Amino acid sequence: MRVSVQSDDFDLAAELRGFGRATNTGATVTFTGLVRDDTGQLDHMEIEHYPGMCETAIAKIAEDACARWSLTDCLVIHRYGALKVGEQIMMVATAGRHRVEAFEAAEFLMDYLKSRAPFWKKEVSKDGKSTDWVRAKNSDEDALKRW
Amino acid sequence: MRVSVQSDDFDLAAELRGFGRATNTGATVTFTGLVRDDTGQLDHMEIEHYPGMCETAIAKIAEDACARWSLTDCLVIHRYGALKVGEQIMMVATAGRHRVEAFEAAEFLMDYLKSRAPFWKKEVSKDGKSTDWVRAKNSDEDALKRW
Amino acid sequence: MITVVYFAWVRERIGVPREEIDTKAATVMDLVSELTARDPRYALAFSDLDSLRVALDQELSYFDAPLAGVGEVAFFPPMTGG
Amino acid sequence: MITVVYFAWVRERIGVPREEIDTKAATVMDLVSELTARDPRYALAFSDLDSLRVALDQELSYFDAPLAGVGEVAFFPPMTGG
Repeated sequence: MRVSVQSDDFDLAAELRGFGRATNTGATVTFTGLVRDDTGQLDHMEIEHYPGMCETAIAKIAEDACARWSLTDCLVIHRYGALKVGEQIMMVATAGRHRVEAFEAAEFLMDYLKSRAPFWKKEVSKDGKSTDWVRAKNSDEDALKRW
Repeated sequence: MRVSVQSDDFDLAAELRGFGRATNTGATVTFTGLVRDDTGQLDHMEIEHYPGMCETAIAKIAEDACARWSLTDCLVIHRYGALKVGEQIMMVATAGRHRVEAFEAAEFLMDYLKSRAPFWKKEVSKDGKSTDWVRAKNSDEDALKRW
Repeated sequence: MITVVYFAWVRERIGVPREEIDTKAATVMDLVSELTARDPRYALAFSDLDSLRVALDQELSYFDAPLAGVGEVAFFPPMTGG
Repeated sequence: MITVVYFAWVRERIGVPREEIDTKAATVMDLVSELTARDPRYALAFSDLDSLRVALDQELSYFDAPLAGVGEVAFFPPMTGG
């Protein structure tokens, strides 16, 4: 298991080298979140984080996932700082015996990171005039109920 | 969208370079299936395929996924031939606006590839004496009902 | 003449991956009956149709489907891709 | 003395990311009331507690939780990670 909270970009390829390569791994799943621009107006996203609590909260979520799905490997990387449109925000990777375990664990990680990892996103428009904090959705909190 | 049926191994990293990199992509999901050995007795797996029908069937499944979840990108690679323990069997990658779309599309692809793509797996033990065709599970067919 | 192809244990039981069959069978089921009567290898391969699948010209089909216009029939066990 | 930290729009409204507060507040709610009475900036930040979360020593907690033994209190909006 590995958890990293960092401002630097990551290379999915490099991060996955050797990931989950145990003989009892049958499936690996990765998720990558990117800065999306729906309107053509977005310049970048500022991701604020709570140093210390981020690492602790993510490690706890990842440990829960490892135990619950008997994962053979688990990785979470989350960035902070100013991220341009198209940049990678974060990734998770899970390795397990079967596909269902790897998929479920990755979705569990994402649902919990969304609502329980102390990050906040602010969208900054190209003209610099509009700055909006991304609001948490009720559906994000509801998503936790399935686990 | 890209579909490949091949005997050669693939490099997840290389395959993902530039994958889904549109400004309206917010999430990418990958799945990789590996030859797993639960008992310590497995030497390799032989994957037989139906040339021609494989490509057509996978392309149809991928097109369905692209349309249904408005994917911004979609990739399926499936290997055939003799694959040792730990080797990569296949991968799918999906890119969409939100995480739910990317996850659902990847699971849909996996469920359909499992039961509708003409591949058959035979397990060959280390002593060469035991050769078993992997049986389809009822649960695999049932998995299609959720879509 | 119709091309018939076999995969996995169906292929192993019949002993060849592909053959040309001179037949007037109207449906897949007729073809199965004709082959079963021909040799015990086919009888063994076709003994449990519930565990078999059929494709006509590389598309999944059914045992009661007509063979008119079909160039290639494939018999195989349930697929195990992924 | 207790360290109080703010994030996102809570930080923006209060104007500082962190401060040391000399307080005898027994619970988080007491601390909120004390700050709210002190300056309109706090009143604005704490006007809708339903849209706020609190962490004590970097663990999510509740507004009625006691502050005894706590070194760091954090106020922030619902998190938007991932």
